[in-house]
Parts: sequence; C-alpha cells; structure tokens
Amino acid sequence: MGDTMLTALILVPVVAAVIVMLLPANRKELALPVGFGLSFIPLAIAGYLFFHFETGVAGYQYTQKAVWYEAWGISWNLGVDGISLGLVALSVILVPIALAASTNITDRTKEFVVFTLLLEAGLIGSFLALDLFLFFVFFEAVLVPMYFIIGIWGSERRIYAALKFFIFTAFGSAFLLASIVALSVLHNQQFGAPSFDLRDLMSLDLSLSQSRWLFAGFGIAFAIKVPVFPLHTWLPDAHVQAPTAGSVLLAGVMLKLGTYGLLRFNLNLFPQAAVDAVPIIATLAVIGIIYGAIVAIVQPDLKKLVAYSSVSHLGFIVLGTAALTSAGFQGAVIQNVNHGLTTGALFLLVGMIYERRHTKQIADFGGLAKVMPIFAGLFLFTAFASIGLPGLNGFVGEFLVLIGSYSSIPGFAAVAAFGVILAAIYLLWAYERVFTGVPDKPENQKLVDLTPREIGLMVPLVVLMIVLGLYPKILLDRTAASTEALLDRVEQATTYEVPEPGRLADVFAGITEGDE
Amino acid sequence: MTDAIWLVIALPLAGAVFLHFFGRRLGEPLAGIIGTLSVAASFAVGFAAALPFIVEEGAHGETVMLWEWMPAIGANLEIAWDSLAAVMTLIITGVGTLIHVFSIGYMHGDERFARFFTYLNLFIASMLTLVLGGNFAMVFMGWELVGLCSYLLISFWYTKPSAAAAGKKAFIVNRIGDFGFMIGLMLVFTNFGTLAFDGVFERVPEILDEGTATAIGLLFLVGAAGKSAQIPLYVWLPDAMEGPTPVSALIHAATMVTAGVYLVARTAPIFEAGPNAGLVVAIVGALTALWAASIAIAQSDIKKVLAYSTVSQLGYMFIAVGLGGYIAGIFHLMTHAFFKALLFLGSGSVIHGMHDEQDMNKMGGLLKKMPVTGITMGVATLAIAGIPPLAGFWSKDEILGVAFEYGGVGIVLWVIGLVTALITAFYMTRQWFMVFTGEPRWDKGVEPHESPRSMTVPLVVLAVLTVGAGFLNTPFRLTLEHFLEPSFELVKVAHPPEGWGMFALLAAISVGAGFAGMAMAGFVYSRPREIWERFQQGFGRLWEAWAAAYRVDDIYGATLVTPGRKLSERLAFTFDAGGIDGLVNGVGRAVRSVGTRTRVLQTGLVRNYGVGFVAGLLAVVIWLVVAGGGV
Amino acid sequence: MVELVIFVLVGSAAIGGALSVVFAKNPVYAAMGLLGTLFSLGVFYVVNLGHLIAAVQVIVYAGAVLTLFLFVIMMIGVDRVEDTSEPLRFQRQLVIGLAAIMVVTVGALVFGGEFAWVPLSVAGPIPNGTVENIAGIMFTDWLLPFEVTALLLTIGAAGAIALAYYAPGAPEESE
Amino acid sequence: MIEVTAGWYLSLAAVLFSIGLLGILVRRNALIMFMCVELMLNAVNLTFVAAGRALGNLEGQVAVFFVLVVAAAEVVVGLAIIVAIFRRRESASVDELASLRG
Repeated sequence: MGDTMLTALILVPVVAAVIVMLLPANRKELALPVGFGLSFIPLAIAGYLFFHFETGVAGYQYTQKAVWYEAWGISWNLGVDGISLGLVALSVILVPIALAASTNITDRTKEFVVFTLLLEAGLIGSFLALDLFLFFVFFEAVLVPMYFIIGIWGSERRIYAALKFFIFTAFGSAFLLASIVALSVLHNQQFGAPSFDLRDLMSLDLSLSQSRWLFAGFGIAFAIKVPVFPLHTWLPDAHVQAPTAGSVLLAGVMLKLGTYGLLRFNLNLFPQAAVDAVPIIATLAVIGIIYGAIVAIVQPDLKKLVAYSSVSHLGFIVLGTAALTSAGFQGAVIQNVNHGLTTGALFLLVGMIYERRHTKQIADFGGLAKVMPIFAGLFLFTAFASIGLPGLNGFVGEFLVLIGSYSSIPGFAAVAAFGVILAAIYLLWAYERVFTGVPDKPENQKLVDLTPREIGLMVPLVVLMIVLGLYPKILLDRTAASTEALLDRVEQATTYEVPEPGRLADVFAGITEGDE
Repeated sequence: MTDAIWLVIALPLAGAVFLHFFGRRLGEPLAGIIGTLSVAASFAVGFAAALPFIVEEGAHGETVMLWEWMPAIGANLEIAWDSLAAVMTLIITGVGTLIHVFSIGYMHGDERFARFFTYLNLFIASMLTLVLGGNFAMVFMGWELVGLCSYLLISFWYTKPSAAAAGKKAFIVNRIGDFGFMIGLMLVFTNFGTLAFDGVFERVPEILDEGTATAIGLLFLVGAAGKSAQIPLYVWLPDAMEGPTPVSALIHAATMVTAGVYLVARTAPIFEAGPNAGLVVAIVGALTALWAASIAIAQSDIKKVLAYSTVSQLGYMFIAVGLGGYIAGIFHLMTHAFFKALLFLGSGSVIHGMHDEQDMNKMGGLLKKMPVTGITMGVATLAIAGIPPLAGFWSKDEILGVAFEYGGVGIVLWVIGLVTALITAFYMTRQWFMVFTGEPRWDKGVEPHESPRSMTVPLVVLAVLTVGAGFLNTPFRLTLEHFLEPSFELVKVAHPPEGWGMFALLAAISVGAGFAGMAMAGFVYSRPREIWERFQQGFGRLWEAWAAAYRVDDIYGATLVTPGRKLSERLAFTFDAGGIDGLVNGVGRAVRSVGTRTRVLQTGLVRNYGVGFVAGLLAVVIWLVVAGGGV
Repeated sequence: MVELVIFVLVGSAAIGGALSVVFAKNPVYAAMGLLGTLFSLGVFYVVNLGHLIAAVQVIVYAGAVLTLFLFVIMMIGVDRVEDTSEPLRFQRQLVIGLAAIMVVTVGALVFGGEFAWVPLSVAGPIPNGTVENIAGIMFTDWLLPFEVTALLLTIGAAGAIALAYYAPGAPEESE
Repeated sequence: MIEVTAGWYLSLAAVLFSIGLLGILVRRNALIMFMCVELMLNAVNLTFVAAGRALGNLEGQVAVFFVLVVAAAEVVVGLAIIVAIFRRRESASVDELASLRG
C-alpha cells in the first residue's frame, strides 16, 4: 500500500477525469457533482499521507521507483518530503473548492471538469516527481489544461491571455528541458550511464561555469512560473481573464511550481551557483515585493489587484529561498501553502461578486458591507490574512522569511519589510472603496449576500487560515527536517556558512570571525 | 493560579467568538452583558493570579508555555506573567470592564450592538496578548491584532466615509511604525538567535554592543511612535475619534496607545545598553507632548481636545521611560488610563445627552442638566492638570522629577514638561468651562439630559479611581514601585530626586504651573462667549495654526500620499503596462513582422517547395562529394 | 559479356521509360512508360539473383499498382490533355538550372569513377534471393518489421476507404 | 572485357532517380507526380539490390521487399487522396492546392 500511494494520488484524478468524460452527453449537469465527489478521493489519500507522514525525517517518504526507459535512465520515480507535502495537500484541497465554485460554468461543463481534474493530476505529479524527466513531463502537462481553462471559459480577452501565459511558460520550459538533458549527459560522462534521478544527479561534479549555466536554465523556467519581476506580466492578464476556478488553481498551486522548483532543484543541484546568485535572486525578489505592491495600489480592477498582490507575496517566498537560513526556508515552504489559501480565497470572493454584478471594477462598487455583511466580513478576514496579520496564516510565513533572511541578507530583508506596509495600503484601500460608505448605486442595493454553498466554500479556507496561523506546528513539524537537510546540503557543498546568532552578517557590520 | 493564566486571554476571546456567532440572536442588552462579564471574569482571574506579587514582595514572574508556534525563531505561544504584566492586565481588564458597562448604555439602539461588543472583547483579548506575550513575536501579534481591532472599531460606522477612511489611516500609519518594530525584531533575532524574552534580556550585556542596542532601541521607538501616536506618526489618533466614544476611551486613551510605553518598559534592558536610544525616546516624547498640547488649545471638537491631550500625555510617558523612569512611566500610564478614560466617557455622555453634538461652541451650561457627568469630568480635569492630591499630580510629578534628576538635557525636558503641564491645565479647564458653564448655546431642538445609570456608574467608579489611584505610589508610600521592582531587576530604574525638600520644591513648581493654566482658562472662559472669542482672536494666525493642527495632514498628503499615488500610477500604467508588458508585446510584434515579411516565401505550391528541397539535396550531395572526399 | 549486353539494352529501356513518364502528355502513355521501367528493373533484379523480389516487382507493381494508376486515370478522364505551359514564375528556369547541376553532378559521379570502388561479387558467393532464403531472414531477423508493415497495409487500406467514401449530404467541414 | 560493376547499377539508379525528381518539379498533374515518386522509389530499390549483391548478403533484398510494401500502401492512400481532391476540385493539378499560402 505504502509505495503505491503516490502513484494512486496521481492516477486517481486521471481516472476521475475519464469517468467524467464517459458521462452521457445529455446529462451534463452531472459532470460537476461527479467531478466534485471524485475529487475527494485524492483528498482522502493525501490526508492519510499527511497524517502518517513521519516527522523529523529528512528524506523522501512513500517512495516508488519503476524503470520507464532504461537506456536513458528515466524512471517513474516518486517521493514526498517536507517541502512538497504541503503543496500536495494544498492542491487536493483547492481542487474540490475550485470545482464547487464553478457552478456558473454551464457551457461545456464536462470538459471543464475534465481539464480541472487533469490539471490536478499534473500538479500533484510535478510535486511528487523525483525524476527530472518525469518532472518536466508533468510541468509541461499542467500547461495544457490551464491553457484551455483560460482560453475557453475566460472573459473577453481570454485568447490573448491564454496565449501569453502559454508562450511565457513554454519559453522558460525550453531552457529547463535543455538543462535537464545536459545534466543527464553529464551524468553519462561521469558515471557511464545517463540518469534523470534527482538523487543521482546531486552527486554530479559540476564545474563552476557548468553549474552556473544550468542554474540559469532552471532558474529562468521557474522565475517565469513564480513569476519573478520582470517576467511577471503574463500573470495579471491570465488572472483577470481566467474563470474563478482557473484563478484559484493558477495562483493557489500552479505558481508554486516555480518556488518549489527553486527550492527543490536549483538549491539541491547547484548549491554553489545558488549561493553565488543570492544577491541577484534577492534583488529581484525584493523588487517584486515592493513593485507588485505599489502597482497593486492603483489597479482599478479587483482581480488585477489580487494578481499583483500575488507578485508581491511570491517575492517573499523567493526571498526566503534566497535567505539560505533555516527560518527563511521554513518561511518559504509554509508561505507557499499560506499564499495558496489566502489568494485562493480572495479570488473565490472576487469571483462571487463578479457573478452577481458582472464587473470587477472597484469604481463600480461601494457600500457593499451594508448589503452583503457576510461577504464583507469574509473579504476583510481574508484580506487581513493576506496582509499578514499575526494569528492568521500569512503572518507566520512572512515573519519567518523576514526574520530568517535578515541574518543572511539584512539589507534585502529590511527593504522587503516595507512591503508589509504597502500590503495594508492596497488591500484596505480597496476594501474601503468597495465595502464602506453608503451603497448609492441602484445595482449594488439589490445584491444578495452569500448563499450557504458559497459560505461553505470559504469555511475550510478560513479554518485553515486560523489553524495555520495559530498552530503552524502541524506543518512546520513536517517541513523542519527537510529544510534542515537542504540547508546542510548547501552548506556542505559550498563555502557558505549559515550565519550564527550573535554574529551579524558581514554586509551589515563588517564583523569577521577573527573578532570573536 | 498562574497555570490558568491563559484564561485571562481566553475568556474575552471566547466572549468575542460567542458573540460573533450568537450575538445578534441574543440582542440588546444581553450581548453587552455577556461581553462585559467575560472581561470582568478575565479581571478576576488576573487579580487572583496577581495576588502572589502583592502578598509576597519581590516575587518573580514565570513563563507559561501554551504550545509551539514558530520554534525556529524561538517564538512560541507563551505567557510571561510578572508584575509588569499583572499591572497592565489589571488596568486593561479593569478599565475595560467599566467601559463595557458604559457601552451598554452608549450603544443602545445601534443595529450592530452585538457586533460592537464582539470587537471590544476581541480587542481586550488582543491587548492582553500584547502585554502577556512571552516573546517578541507574540508581543508583535498582540501589537498587530490591537491594530486590527482599532481599525474595526474606528470604522465601526463604516457607512460614514470619514470613519472608514480614519480606520484605514490608523492601520496604515500603525503599519509604518510596525515596519520599524519588525526590523528591530530582525536585529534582535540576528543577534540573539531567538525572540524569546528569556533568551534575550539576560544576555543583553554580553551580546549587544552599544551601537546595536541603540539601533534596536531606535527601531523599537519607530514602532512605539506608531502605536502610541508620537511625532511624526501621531496623525492617525485625532482621526480615530470617528469611532464610537467608548472606543476612544478604551483603545485610544487608556490601553492600546500605551502599548508603546509598555514596549519600551518591557525592553528596558536593551534601552539600558543603548542609553542614547532612550534619550531620543524622551526627546520625541517631550516634543510630542508640547506639540500636541499646543494643538489641543484651539480645538473646538470635544473629542479632538481629548485626542490631542492623549497624544500629549503619552509624550509624558515617553519622557519617563526614555530616561529610565520605567516605573514612573507605568504609573502615569495607569493614572492616565483612569482619568483619560473618565474624560472620554464623560465626553461620550455629553455627546449622548446632546444628541451627537460634538462642537463645544454649541454647548455650555450643561452642569445643571448633567450633574454627574459634569462633576466627574471636573475631577478628571483637576487630575490631568496635576492638582494634588489627585492621581495625575503624583504620576506627573514623578515624571518631572525623573527628568530633573537626569540633568543636562533632562532639565530642558523638565522645562518642556512644565510648559506642557501649564498648557494642559489651560485647555482642559477651557474645555470644562465651555461645556458645562455659561449660557446654553445649544442648537434648536436639543434637549440635554443626564445619561442612564449604566453610563454614570462607570463615570463615578473611574472618578473614585482618579482620586485614589495616585496614592499607590507617593513618595510617602511606594507600593507600585515595590510591586514592579522584580520586573525591572535587570536594569537601573531612574527615580525623582531624593529628599523631601526637592520633592516639595518641584511639586510646588509644577502645581504652580497647573494652577496658572487653570486660572488663565478659568478667567477667560467663565465669562461670556464674546470675551473668549476676542481672546482667541488675539492670538491671530497662531490660533488658526493650532486649530488646523499645523496642517500636518495636508503636508503629509502633499509630500507623501499624493506623490506616492502618482508613483504608483506611473509604475502601474506607464511602466508596467507600457514598459515591461510593452516590451513583451514588442517582441511579439517583432516576431510577427518578420513573419509577415517572410510569408511571401510560402507560396503554398508544392512544386515551389520541391525546387527548394531539391536544391538543398543537391547542395548536400555536392558537399559530400567535394568535402567528404567521395561517397 | 552477357550481363553487359543486358545492362545496356535493359538500362536504355529503363531510362527511356522514365523519360516518357516525365514528358508524356497523355497520362496513359506515362503509365506505360513507368511499366517499361518497372519491367526493366525486374530484369535487373533477376540478373542480381533477386528472384523473389523480381517476381514481386512484376506482380505488385505491374499487376496491382499500375492497374490502380490506370484505373484512376480512367476515372479522372484520359481525354484531359494537360496544359504544358508553366504558370509558375521562374519554375521552369529553376528546374532547368537544377537539372543542369544534376547532370553535372551525376556525370561527375559516374565518369569520375566514384562508383568504381564497388566491384561486384567480391564478398564471396552471390546471395541467392530465392523464396526460401528470403523467408529465412524475413521470418527470423525481420519478423517485427514484417508484422508492422502488415499493420501499415491494413491501416492504409482502411484510410483509403475512409478517404474515398463520399457521402453527398455529409457536412464537409467540422471543427 | 568490360565488367559490369555495382557502380554501373548505382549510376543507372542515380539517373533514374534524377529523372523522377525533375519530373516532380515540372509536372502539374498529381498522377504523373505520383508516378515520378514511384520511379524514384524503384531507383532506390535498384541500389539496394546492387549493394546487397556487392556486399554478399540478402538484407538488401529484404529492404526492397519492405519498400515495395510501403510503396503499395502509399499508392493506395495517395490515389485515394487524389480521387477525393478531384471530386472536390474537378482537377488533378497540384497548383490549385495552395491553401498553405502564407
């Protein structure tokens, strides 16, 4: 049972998609409930996985390896560790919610459900793959359903957005594929057999320039996915045009492929290059944090505002990755999950109001708190989680990242902390314009508050936001060993040393070890 | 009892959660009563837990761990229960209970009555988290959560755009302070490797050099200035008066705004290691005290006077804690909580009785109509003016004594403090006379009436406290001092000058200043309106500047907000949409134009392609023959 | 000597047939020219001891494929004489240029002795392509490709039917 | 005495191949073009047979066999396509099939 769990986790959504596909064509109202129901199976499997996950163990668990193409050293090679566990859990939680939020999709419902389930399989597969080739296959496979979800069920400029999304990502993938193949070839040169196994490739002896070029190859692909400034412009377009479920899964899980890839592959495979690249990555991350937030302030479109806030929040994750400290890594990993929950929830909420008013322009609203108190309350709650209010989930990740990165890259951390102010500005200003005051527009006066279904969608997210905010142990316990192992790997493979407490980082005080 | 200390936070929190879900069904006044009881119960638990400190002088505190939160940075959910925390807890829950009671009457008839108590309870829980937190992260959590509650409560009447804007402004300005606080925390963690109080304070002397300690102290000051409304971040507090008056009393006078003072007192070892930071705190405090007091002179809104007065009094506390007089600061924090809460509640009672009128120009002669309110507010006015033997006299005098004893810059601060005391006495007396004496200047149809019992009882209780609390720490009997000493054993606490002679001299000077201010105001404002209007005009432009609060809001708007928004728009619409995205689309267009140029090659005719194909084939064959050295 | 005579005679026939394929105005003549070439090649196969493939060449090409060609020519109509003018610009000039280069190249290869390196029958006995010998290899080493070609043929047949099946009322284009 | 070497056959095959190639370029009738393709395939077959003989094994003949089969399949499908196109266009000229014009 144990070793086929992960395979089952990937295959169940595929099978579910096939089942939905086989539903009779004249009963298309069945597609959504059936897909929704079936999406609980991966949730159950992942839940079992999550709670039986051995804490304190750094290595991969539930591993399974089956040869796929021996001559090239490709295998069906799965495993989960603390870094991927949270993301897998996030995927299986968000998919049922995204499906349940899609009752407004009446055109080609069946295909929509099928694509969503396939997307889930691809996402989970990407997080579980320990074979780089397999990872690439899943990484690419994810694009197709998302392309169609945006392109078919999106709003007016959906084709433009879908194409832009696809081209950006495919552009990065080219570099990724080239780098993966190069690694395998190098493995062949050094060990006499090609291999795509992550753990084999970690033992490669790369020259500095090799590792830098390959790092860049991986880095570009993941930076586009994250997205890191200045490669972010596909994101607002994709989000604004995508249907609610698409936005939720795109922001909630798909962007995490980038941050996950940086942590999993760039750091493990090219530690020295990663250490050297810290100033570049941290600079881009900080620019992303500040820039995304500043640009979000004046966005007239609510969804675009949330999209830019994603740019800002993901900057924190990248910063935590670049911090190369224990707290920074933990913050990055947990922020991956947190951002998925809060931003997913924000997109859901924007979707709900869009269904009612068919507009996302902030200027079209005003005084909604009067007519939709529950909606306003949930929005405010989620906004505060996103702002990083302590006690809710957003804070834990952000705080760990900031505190963790200060000891190694203090200047960047200090500037990044400024993003916390900006987050309050753009979200609260938006809240003020949308919800407060008197509802003076006649269209707004007749709006009805959330239905029980819509509240039900939000409840699991809200509960998770509180639980992860006050009791992040549930996740941190599972990630700690893995992040420590990653840090050890970086330390052992390079000259980098994690800053000790009490000794300020060199940049800041110029204190060297000799002084102690 | 210490083991159950978590109940102190849990009770109001439970009250908030309960009221959130069932409050509306409970209705009025049951929701208010439940909210009040939860805070009162919390007070009882806190009092029981504080008994050991009272019974056994010099008893040490202990840390109660609840559960792990962020172990990587030494931040868990834990409660540090010592005498300082106990004092703060009792002030918060005690004053909180009274204000809850008052609110039952004040919020009568509001359609979101239950929601109001939800927020109030949540606030109490958050504030207790702040003062009970056993590590910096937990303090920061409380710090932010009280900001949230402040936001929710200021914009409680959110249909009023000004209220919504004020709430947002408060939160954002606070966030600016938090930015400094957060960087301070980063520095702490970088140096100590943990954020737990246990691991930080005792190791300060061995780990921090003076420069780092000063840096941390100054960063904490930024945070404290945000929360406690000090220069330059005080601008949110006057706007916060948009909230219901009990909120102003509880959050923006008695408790939340004193968090900055608490923070400095709590982190005293760091300020001790970097004394210059403390001095800066004191100077900021003194400047704020004078600055805000001068603005308060010319305000005509009854709550605005009190708001600026609060800013000014907080400045006093900053002087004390900045110069190392932590106990004096906490003492003033306590007495101020009583008399300022009383003043705010009194003003609330007036506003309530005057049908939501806040302009003092439209009041006058209310003493007869509202005797309880008038007398209790009079007591508080005397207290804030520093008239013995009321509470304000003892605490203010101790602060001035600390400043005087510090010498050097301290003398300057002492003079500023004295001037502020004089101004304070002036504007508070002015307020009392304008509201309660003279000819009625009410609008038509306004019929003032005394408030209901639920509102006057808290006034009376607070008045008693205002009279009596000062005796907790007089030079004759230093009860509070001994009580708090264990919490400050790591640092050297500054005291007023020794000796009865000095005490009497300093007291005489400050009381003289207080009396002078009161006399001037009484002389002018007890007479008809024309006279004091002429008096005000006599100040000319200066009075206008005071009334307009020096136009600081406009200056911030012109120098920060507007350029900020411009920058944002520039970035969003010009740079991002035009620049970066333009570049991306430009690449797309370039590819397309190359395609358009080369598309003519694609005739679609097989035979044309064939020619190319064969030509290529031949080229390869020839290359093989010529260069390949034969087939 | 015999082989030389056969090569010259039959080779001329093959080239002549090929030229008539290219230059015949009537498709039927072209088909006949192709037939001649195919037969000529069959003769060469026999000379080179490819007995089985020679037989298959005649049966499959002459018998089946050319019949099919003729059938289609009849169906489309023999009487349509092709317009020999060249509508495409530069096409003829380009082709003539290419042809010239090709002649030079092939000539250089043939007369430059490039092909002379391969003497016939140096590697021992000439392999005899009888049915037995071919089958021996075909059903051992080449079994899988053999089976795959069978599949290919089946698919081809099915495809041809699908393409040729023409239902007048059916929608011509679908998404 | 001139011996017929494999080079002779290869030369002949080259000539036949070239003729077929040029035919494809100059003729517009799809049927004729098809015949030219067959011509080229057969030229290649000849090289297989000749080379097989020169190298002394049967594999060359086996390859011819496969080419024959594939050619047959190709003719079947190709002719079906031509018929289908002719039905729609009433012409067998490839010049009219220019939907791919850029």
